[in-house]
Formats: sequence, C-alpha cells, structure tokens
Amino acid sequence: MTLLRVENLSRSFGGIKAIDDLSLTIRPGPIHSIIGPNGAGKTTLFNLISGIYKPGGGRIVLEDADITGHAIWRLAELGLARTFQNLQIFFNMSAIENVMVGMHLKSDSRFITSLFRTPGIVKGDQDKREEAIRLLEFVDLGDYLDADTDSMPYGALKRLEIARALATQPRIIMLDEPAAGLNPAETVAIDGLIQKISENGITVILVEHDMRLVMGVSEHIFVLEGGRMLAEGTVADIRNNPDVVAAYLGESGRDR
Amino acid sequence: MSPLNMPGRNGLLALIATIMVLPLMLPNAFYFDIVILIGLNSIVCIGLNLLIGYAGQISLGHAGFFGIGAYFSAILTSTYGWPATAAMVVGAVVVGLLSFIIARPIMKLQGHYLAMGTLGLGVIITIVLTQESDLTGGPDGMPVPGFSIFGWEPYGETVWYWIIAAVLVATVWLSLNLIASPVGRALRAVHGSEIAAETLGVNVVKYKVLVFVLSAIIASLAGSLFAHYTGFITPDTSGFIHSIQLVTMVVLGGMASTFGAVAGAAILTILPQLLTVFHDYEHLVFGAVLIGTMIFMRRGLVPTLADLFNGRQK
Amino acid sequence: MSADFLQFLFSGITVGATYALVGLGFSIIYNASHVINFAQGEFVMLGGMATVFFYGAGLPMPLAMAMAVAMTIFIGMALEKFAVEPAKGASIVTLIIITIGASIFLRGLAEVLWGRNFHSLPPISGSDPINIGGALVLPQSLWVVGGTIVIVITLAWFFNRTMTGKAMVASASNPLAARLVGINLKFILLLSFALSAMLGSIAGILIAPISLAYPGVGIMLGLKGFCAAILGGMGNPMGAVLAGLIVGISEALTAGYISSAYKDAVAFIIILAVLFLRPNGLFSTGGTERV
Amino acid sequence: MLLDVKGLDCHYGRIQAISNIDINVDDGELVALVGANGAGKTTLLKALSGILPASTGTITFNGHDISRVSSDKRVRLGIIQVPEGRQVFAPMTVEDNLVVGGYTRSQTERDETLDQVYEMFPVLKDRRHSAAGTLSGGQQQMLAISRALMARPRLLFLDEPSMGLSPLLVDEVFETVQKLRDGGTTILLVEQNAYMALAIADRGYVLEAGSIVLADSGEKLIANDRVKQAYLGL
Amino acid sequence: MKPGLFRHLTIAAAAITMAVGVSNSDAKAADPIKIGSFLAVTGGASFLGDPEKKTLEMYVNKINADGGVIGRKLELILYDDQGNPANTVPFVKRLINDDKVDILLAGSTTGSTMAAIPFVEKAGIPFISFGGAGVITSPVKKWVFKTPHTDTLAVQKIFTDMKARGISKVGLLSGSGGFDKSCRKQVQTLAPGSGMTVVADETHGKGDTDMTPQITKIKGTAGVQAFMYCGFGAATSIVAKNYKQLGASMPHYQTHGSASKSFIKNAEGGAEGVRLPAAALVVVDALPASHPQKKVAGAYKAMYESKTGDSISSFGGHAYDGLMIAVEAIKRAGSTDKAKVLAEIEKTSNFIGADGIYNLSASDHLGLDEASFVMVEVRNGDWKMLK
Repeated sequence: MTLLRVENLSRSFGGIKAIDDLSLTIRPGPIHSIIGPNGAGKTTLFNLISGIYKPGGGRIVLEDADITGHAIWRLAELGLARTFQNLQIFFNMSAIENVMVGMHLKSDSRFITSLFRTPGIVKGDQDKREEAIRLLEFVDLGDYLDADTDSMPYGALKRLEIARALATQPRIIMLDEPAAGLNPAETVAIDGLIQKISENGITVILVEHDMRLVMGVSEHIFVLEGGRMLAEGTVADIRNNPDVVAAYLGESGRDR
Repeated sequence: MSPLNMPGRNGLLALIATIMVLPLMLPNAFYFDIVILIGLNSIVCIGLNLLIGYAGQISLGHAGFFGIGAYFSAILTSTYGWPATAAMVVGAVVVGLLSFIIARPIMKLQGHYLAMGTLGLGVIITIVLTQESDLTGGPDGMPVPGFSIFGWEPYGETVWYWIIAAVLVATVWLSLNLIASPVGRALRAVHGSEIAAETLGVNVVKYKVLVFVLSAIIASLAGSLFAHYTGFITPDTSGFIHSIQLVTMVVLGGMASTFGAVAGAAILTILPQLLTVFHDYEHLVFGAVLIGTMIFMRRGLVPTLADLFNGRQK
Repeated sequence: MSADFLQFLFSGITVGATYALVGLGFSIIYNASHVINFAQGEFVMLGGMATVFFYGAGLPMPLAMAMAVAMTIFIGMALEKFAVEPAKGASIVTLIIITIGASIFLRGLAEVLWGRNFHSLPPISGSDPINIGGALVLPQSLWVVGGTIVIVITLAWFFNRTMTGKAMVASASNPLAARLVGINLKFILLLSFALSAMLGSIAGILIAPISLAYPGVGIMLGLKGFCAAILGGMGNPMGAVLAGLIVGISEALTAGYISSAYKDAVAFIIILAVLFLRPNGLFSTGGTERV
Repeated sequence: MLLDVKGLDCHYGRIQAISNIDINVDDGELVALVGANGAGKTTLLKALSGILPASTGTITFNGHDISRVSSDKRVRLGIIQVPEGRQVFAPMTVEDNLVVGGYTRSQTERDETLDQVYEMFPVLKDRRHSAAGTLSGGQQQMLAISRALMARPRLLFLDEPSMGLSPLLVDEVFETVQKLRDGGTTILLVEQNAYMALAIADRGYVLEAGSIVLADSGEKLIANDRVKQAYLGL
Repeated sequence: MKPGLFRHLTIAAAAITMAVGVSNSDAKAADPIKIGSFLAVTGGASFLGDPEKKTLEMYVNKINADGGVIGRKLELILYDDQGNPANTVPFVKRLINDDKVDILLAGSTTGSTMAAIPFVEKAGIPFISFGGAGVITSPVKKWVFKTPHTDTLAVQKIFTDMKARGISKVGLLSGSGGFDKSCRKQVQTLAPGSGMTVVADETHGKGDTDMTPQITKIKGTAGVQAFMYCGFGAATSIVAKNYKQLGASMPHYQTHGSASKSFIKNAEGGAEGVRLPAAALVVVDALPASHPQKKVAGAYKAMYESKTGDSISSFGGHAYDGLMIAVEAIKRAGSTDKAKVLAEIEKTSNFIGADGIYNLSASDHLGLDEASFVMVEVRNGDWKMLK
C-alpha cells in the first residue's frame, strides 16, 4: 500500500544537486523519519513534496494522483500538511486564530457574507473556535488560547504549528525538526505528541536531528546523504547499517 | 445573533459618539471642511489598511484609484450629464476591472519591486489624467458639479458632514467584520507568513488580488465623493504625493488597526493645516515629524499608545 | 541617421546620464543597507541649489561646486546617522516612509535656506552649441555625459581596486562574512550614504545649468532614478547605469517621434512591463528564496 | 590561557540558545566542540566572534575582557571565524576574497600572507581570477579557510568545515586543519563529524541543548558512550 | 473581543478633538476690511506671485498709514498656493469660511483662479483675479473680475506684428497649464481670420526641463516661418534657451506671460530677439510724456523699485490695479457690503492703472482695451519698445 510516492526526484541550486534522483515510498499509517547529516537535502525534499520548490525532474504521486507542480494550497485540500524548521507562525494573530486559519478550507470564505458578518459566519466561527480549542488542548496549549503569539515561549510555538497543521485535517503531516531548539523535557513532550498524532491515523513524516526522538518513534527511517538515499529500513536496520554509522560518525573518510 | 455583537463594537460605538458630538465643537464651515476631509481620507485608509496592515502588501499608487474615481465622477456628470450615482458606480467598476487586471502581475512582486510597480502605476494614471486635457482639464484641473441622489442635492459642509460620517461608519463596520471573518484571517495569515498560509490551503494570490481590488474600489468611491464635495479636482489628487500621504496615514496611525487608519488620517489631515502657521518651515517640520514618529513609534501611533495604556502585558 | 534622431539621442543620453547617477546612488545604498533611499533625488536638488548659492555668495565656481558636494555628503551622512540607523530592523514600509520623510525634510531645508524659487546656474563652458552630425549639442550636455563617464569609471576602479571599495562589495554580497573578516558595517553604511550623496550632488551640479535649480527638482529625478535602479536589478550598480540611459533615450525618442505628452510615463511603462515579465529586474540573476 | 569563557548565556531571537558555557582554549591547542544539530554550536561561535551579543558571562582573550568588544575589533585582535557554509563573497574573484580577508592588515602583511596562502593552496592561485561562486564546494571551503588566514589569526574558529563535502574532500579539510595546528595556529573546531574532529583534537567539549555536558581529551571522548548516544540515539 | 480596541478609538477621537479644538472664535464683524488673497508666491509661477504679493503688502501698508479706507484699516490675509490649483481650493475655503474676507484680490495663475471661481460664485464675494487667460471673464461671471490683459489681446497683437513682417506660417509650442491651453486655443481660433496657419502644434508637460525634442520637431516642419510659445514661468526661459541652443533663427514670439526680467535672466542670452506684447508699464521710461499711463505707472515703478530693490514687472501692476479698483469701489460704496461693492466695481470707468485704462461694466469684467498693450523685443538683456 502506498500513500505517497516520490519517483526519481531531482533539484539543484546553482549547479549543486540538493536532491539527486531520489525515490521513496510512504505507506499509510506508520511514522516515517528522514535523517541525514546537514546539507543532505532533507528540508529540500520537504519543500519539494509540499510544492514550495518545483522539482528539476521526477514525480511526486499522492495515492495515484500526480501532484508534481500543483499549487501549494491545493495540496492542503488533498490532505498534505507540514510544519517548518524556521517557525512560520502568524505573529500578527492570536494562538487560536492561527489554528483557525488551518480550517480555512472548511470555512465560509465568501467575501460578501464575510463583509456583512452573516449569522452563518458567526456560527461557523463559533464552531471553528471550539474545534481550535480542542486542537490546542490536544497539543497541550490549553493555557494559550487567546495568547498573543508574540509572547509565547518557543516550545509552545512549535506545538502551535503542529496544531495548526492538524487543523487542516491532513492525511499526511510532515514535521520539519519539531524538536530543534527544545530542551530535553520539551523534546520528550513532542515525542509523545507525535505518537498521539500517529495513533489518530495520520501518517507522520519526520525530519529530525535528535536521534533519541527519531529512534524512539520511527517505524521506518530514510537516511539521506548528498541528496541521495543512503539507506532505509527499520530502526534496527539503520542502526546496524555500517554506511550510516560511517556517515554520521565520520569514519568513512579515514578508512577509505 | 445581534448585529451589534461584533468585534470592535465598543470602538465603533465610540466612533459614532464622537461623530455625534463633534459638530457641537466645530466653530465654522472651515472646521467642518477639515473633518470631512478627515472622513474621506479615513475611508481610503481603512481600505488601504486592509492591503498594507492586514495583508502586508505595500501600495504607493492608491491615489491613482482615488483619482480615477474622482475624474470619472467629474467627467461623466459635468461633460456627459450623467447622474452622480451612476458616474460613481461606473468609476468604481472601471477601477475594479483595472485593479483586477493589474493585480495578478503586480501582486507577484515583493518588497521594493512591489513598491516600484504600484508607484509606477500611480504615476502613469496621473500622467494620463494630466495629458488628456480635453477630458480632464489638464494639470489645472476641472470643476465638478455637486452630488445628487434621487433629485436631492446635498449642499453645504454640515450636510456633507453627515453623509461622509455615515459612509465612514459603514466602512469601519464592514472592515471590522471582514477582518474578523475567515477571509480576514486568511488575509492576516498572508501577512504573517505567505508560505505557511499557502500550505494551510489559503490561495494566497486570490486573497492578495481580492484585497487589492477591494481597497482600490474603496479608494475610487472615496474619490468620487471627494470630487463632488470639493467641487474642483486636479490630477494631484491621483499623484505620487497623495499616495504617499495615504500610506503614511496608515502607517502613522498604526498598521493592522482600523481605528489607527482613522487616527492617522485625522492627524495627517490636520497637521498641514496647523503647520501653515510655520509658513516657510512647513515642510521641514512635517518631514521631521514623519521621521521622528516612524523611528520612535514604529508600530504606529494607536497601537503604541494603546500599549502604553495597557502597560503591555508581555 | 537623421539629424533629428541624433538630436533626440543626445537629449536622451544627457537626461539618461542623470538618471544613471541617481540610480547608482540608489543601488549603492541598497547594497549596503537594503534601504531604498527615497531622498536620493533630494541630493541632486541640494547639489544644484547649494552651488547656485555658494556661487551667488561670491565663491569661485569650482570652490562653490566643491562646497556643495561637501555639504551634500555631510547631509547624506547625517541622514544615515539620525534617520536610517536608528530605524534599523524596521519594516520596508516604515523605512520607505522614513526616507520619504527625509526627502520632505530636505526639501523644506532647501526652502528655508534658499527659498522656493527657480535659479539658474551658468554652464561650465559657455552655451554655444556644438554641431555633431547635424544635431546641436550644448557643451553642458557633454559635461553631463563626460562627468557621468568619469564617475562610472572612477566608481568601477573604487569597487575593484581599492580596499575600501572591495570591502563595500564584500559587505553587500555577504554581510555576515564581511563582519567576520573585520569590516565595520556601520562604517560601510555611512560611507554608502556619503557616496550616494556625492553622486547625487554631482548630478545636480551638472544638470542645473540645463534644468534650473529649485527645491522640487529632485522629485521626478528621484523617481526616474529609482526606475533605473529597479530596472537594472536592485543592487546592481552597472545595471542601474545602463537602465538609466535606456530610460533617458526612450523618453527622448518618445517625445520626438510619438508624443511629448507621455514622455514622463515612458520610464514607468517600461518598468511595469519589465517587472511583469521579470519580477526581479532586467539584469538580475534570479535567486531562489529559501524557507 | 588564550581564550577563557565563563558563564556565557546567549539568546537567539526567542530561544535561549546557549546557557552557562564555560570553555577555554590554550595557546597552540586544537580544541573540538561537538554536538548534534541545534545543540548551539554555531550560536556559541557567533557569540565568541561578536556577531551575537552575549546576554551574560565573560569572554577573556589573552587576558583582556572582550565580552563587549565589537566583531571588527575582535578580528583586529586576531580572533577569526570561518563561518558555517563557507560564506564566500560569491561574485568577487578568489583573489579579492583573500584580499578582503586581510582587510584589517597592512598592505605588506597582506601581500606576504597571500603568497603563503597560495603556496599552501595552489588551486586557489590557479583560479585566482575566477568568481568565488564558481568554485566547487571543497575549493570554497579552502578559500574560506584561506580568507580567514589572511587576517593572521591568533585563534581560529572553524564552523563545520566538512559540511556538505564528499568524503575525499572531508579528508583534505581535516588534513588542512592539522597542518594549520602544526603550524602553530590555535584552533577551535566545531564539527558534526564528531569522531574525526575528536580524533585530531587535543581536547574536546560536547554540547547538548545549549550546555556543555562533557569535557575531556579527544581520545577519551571518542570512547564515551554518551557521545555515541548523542549521535545515533544508541 | 480583543481588548484595546476601545482605547484605539478613544485615542483617535482625542487626536481629532485636540487638533480641532485649537480653534478660534468667529471673527468680529467690524474693524478692519479683510482682503483675502492666494498667490503663487513660490514655485514655478513665483515670478507672478512674488511681485503681486510685494505690491499688495506695500500698498496696504501705505493706505493704512494714510488712514485707511472709509475709516477702517485694511487687513491682508494671504496664502501661498504655489500656483497649484490643488492647493488653491482649501485656501479659498479657508478665506471664505474661516477668515471671512470681504473681498478677494488673488489668483496669480489662470488655473488657481478657475479653481476658485465655483466657491467664490457660491459664496458671493467680489473677486479680482490676476490670472491671464480670457476664460476668466469670458463668459462673464457675476463676482469675478480680472486686471491683466487677456491672451486674446496678446495673440491679436502678435499676429498683427507677424503680418507686418510677412509671416503667415507659425510653429506653436505650448505648455499644459490653464493659461497655456487658453492661449493655444486663441491661436487656433484667431489664426484663420488673421491669415495665419499653424503648421506645427506641440505641447510640453508641466515642470518639463528640456523642450529640445519639441522644438527640433517644429524647426523641422516644412514651411514654418516663425516660432511662437504659449506659456509662462520657468518654462519660458527654458524654451528660449533651448531654442537658441538648437540654433534656430526664425522670429521667436512669446506672450505677456514672459514679461518679466527673470525671463531674460534665466534664459541666459536665449531671450535675445524674442518679441512679446507687454503692458506699457514694462517700458514706462520709454513712454512719451503725453501717454496717459505715464504718471501712474511711473509712480508705481518708482515706489516698487525703491521699496523692494527688484526691477519692475507687469505682474505687480496687475495687483496694483486690482487693489486700487477695489479700494475705489469700497470708498464709493461706503461699506464692505458685498453686493454694493460689486455694483461699484462694475461702475469703474476710465480708471487709469499701471496696466492700462479700465472701463468696467456688468457685461465687461475686464475693461481693458488694446491701447495699453505694446510690442517689445529683448535687446541687450532689456526690453525695447517697438513702434
């Protein structure tokens, strides 16, 4: 069973191949992780899948539908959501409004009704607000409902991004370094949250440097190096793969 | 659901109260005139604020739309004898179409390129209005007949005061509604982070185009009213300087604050009148005030002062 | 080539050279600070006006010009120190309004110092036109074009051959790395304003005998110079020079062959057309934004 | 003690990136600083170079407190950083990159060092008129290091010099680092490639979530379980 | 609801009321006679506004020193509209509504005057304009007068001169301001009747600084015998300069809009040989002693030049005549009642001013004839009267 398929994907920046003829398959359900040293192309891969970059070659297929080159906002409709390595919070809005933007596709976004604030809009907003509260509580941000995002701590903002992505009711959520910049306690909380998301039937694709987190939650790991697939498999496969150990611990160069 | 159960209700009520009380404090028609201009500028600025403050897109050419509205009203009523309301609507429709056509390519631009693009658009509009002098009277402008609706011709500053006040209140009400709606949230999201908004399913281009067209139409309508009220217009109404004044009103009052737009319009309409006292030093003082406010109150007057009052709970 | 065409061409090159100098000024400041200095046109105005008045006060012409340039440089640096630097980190809109505020302020300053009227400046070397291929060219036009060529060559030398110039190029290309090799970015910023003010004032002095000097002379010149800077690709000085000439020549040809009424619109029509096709300017090598 | 850092805290935007850092580097030493991505390594270097202001704590260099000294003055004192990702001046020529590297030095010093650098990296001499942006990744790394050498460092910070390079080039970079150390340059090396860095270092520090968690000699750290764990989650 | 919105509004309201609160009470009805004025004191048309302002100030002071008019002092309230009609409108409203002036002596340019007319007509205040174009008083507007010669007179005068030199094909360049356009229209209208053909018709924009392309085109037009420019302000000098720069040698005509020393000065030699119609005032020294205006114009010239140190222009004369006509009318009316003053102004007859001799009536709000217009040519940097 395949949910998302990346076929022979390539993308270069200024002559340097960031992603080089890469193929991979995501099955529905389990938590997938993408790891690799800095500059291996992980974030580029995310940006390609979520439509922010246009690929130089290859295809991206979501459940047999070719989504290569789709408008980014249409991907949300198809059930693809993501968070960002560098926070992309709407700092001009409160926490709950951030989440409500995530429900945009299910809201009445007609212009005229909005201008006149029809009962439909008011009712819709009330429902969305309740739903947003539920999501914020789900990511353990119940204390921050109407908070100014400007004044929220970094760890909370990371979870807010996750809640916002969940608000689109995705089938796949791509998390780009959710633990970066967090202290160990916060990292453990994220760990739990990722599992909770997965238990709700959402397929998680994770890019993360924190190996304890990755090894703890992942069912399938892809290891990238230099834009290519170095290895893939279960946690055990990866741990015992000499190429991976070499890439990470840097003995490869010495032995060759 | 009561129609008054809306975001910004207290502010709106206070605005209405101010409008009711203000006439008692205005000694003569000259002061009414200034307040009417404040009202008209406020209306344009509320629209522009949707674009700049909420959607985060700058425009240095909005006076162009104001000017088109003004000239359509002027030409269609005086030269072709149209009813004022029809002229106003046609002006707004033309501006709507023009801004819609131009919005897609122009809203693709970022930062300074967007500033240049909108500036260029405004300048071209001014040049057309200046050069087509057979229609527009050229750089020296043209007179505009009074407004009339269903045979009624409002005349005199006090009557206009109430007309503009009503339009202003309606604009504030609609603007507050819009901002609090899903459309408004989408706009604000575009400002917060285009890329994040897009990944959440917001069609960023569509919303940018929408708000650009909306703010242009508002400017056009205000331009029409201005033309009929003031009775004489020149291409300066569409000029670069006027565009800059409008943007400055929005930024000075406080971006992303509907009442900030009103406050900014009020201050920058009154300031030059006060500065005529300084005669020769007028520009010097005005420039210094602009620089100073922007450095020390970067977020604009109303949000900064509001924070001072609130003690900014961070 | 007909004499008329040559006449239009020379006329266009003369104005275009001024746009080029103003555009260069925009580019230099943009490179150092990512600020669009809307007061750039005011440097042009100050150069012309100050020369008129130093000259009128009895100074010999070369000294009056030198004083005017020095004064404009000083004002440019003050502008950086007191208006741009304190606003560090502000949004683009805020910075635009600050520099527009500065341009109004400088115009006001000129009005207070020297009044609001038009003034003429005698041409540097007489006003007997020179016949070139049937077209008549004023010696002052040659000064403008020659001055621009000298300035462009000098600047190229400065940026490519001197340590300080290289430091400016380096700071523009990578501010972080520039700091790490010990370049003081504040100094570079100040220098860029000084340099831009110098360019503007020289342009003002050269053009004043042709266009007259008055407080409002900088507005259109500033906008057209901005056009040139954008057209050339923001932060690409040589692109700005080329674009300035393109704009100037297009204007003159339009006025000559199509309609003088829409001469001023030419620059903006070109810029809109170019931006719609190439959102990053004519001579830019488009980069990809990283998320 | 050439560099002595005590109780250093630093904020990066809204994140407290590093807290209570104590490290020191002796004259002539090669010290490695290792840690996972996001652990705060780059932030620490930026604080030491004066790019980021330190919130609290002191940085002493050669006996002088430089905590509040600006970045350009630190360069003049001889503290030079080779930034992560090379950061060459892409549109400028290789030679101009190097010349600007010697911005704080006199003309004669510059000419002298330039000759030395060209001797050390002949490939840079061959390509001295090419734009830096056209060099390969490895060559750019050499250029970035050379540019720093042009400033005649007393203390050299190297931020992830092996990042994004092929194994062969990684070797070359590490050989260069060793050569520099042997030539008497004091080096603080920040690396993700932990084993390689620790293998050539005299001493090492392990940074985790913004704090120093281990400090020991290079060999001992290589053998340490916690190091392995940090890298592979073992 | 988000807190703070109410505060936002209170602040906004406070800002409005504060600024508006700096108001003054209604002006007292009695006391000085208020003369309202808006002039192009600075800017491109300042060569008009500056002498007008100086003249008004000088003579208001003089009249006050001599005891005022009908026992009341004159008070001059003057704003600088820089000759820009967009600035004029608010000033006119301010003069009418806030300053409550009794009479308006204002409007350096045709554009400003035309902008002011609708408001003046509505408010019903006597308004003597210093604007040049004929459209100001033709058709007649109830409350509006003007003192300067019209473009119609000027064009007629120029055509007469051209015909005398055997010229019949004219290349025309005009600006885009109100006077410029009105003048261009007069040229087109009057040409056929005078046996003239306009073979080239070019325009330039407001604030243009280089007219060589247009002049090149006109020069290159087949059959053109003379060059004529309709416009005023800095452009007049630039046109003259460019014209000479292009080595053009056919006769060069401009209008009375150029009748100022600054035209000659700023043209830097380019004005040499330019012919234009001007008020007799400009060449008052050359007038024969028998000329009716010699005394008035001579006295005005002497006073203006000694008080200001500037040389005379015909524009100051427009203001002088306007002020004097108004003062005489108020004296005759014995009050500042606007309708009475209007009626008295219309009764002005055989009034000898600096500009000419005025005979106003309900159907003629200009009242000047051609006699006071003379043709002058620039020679050796000064005006030379042509016979």
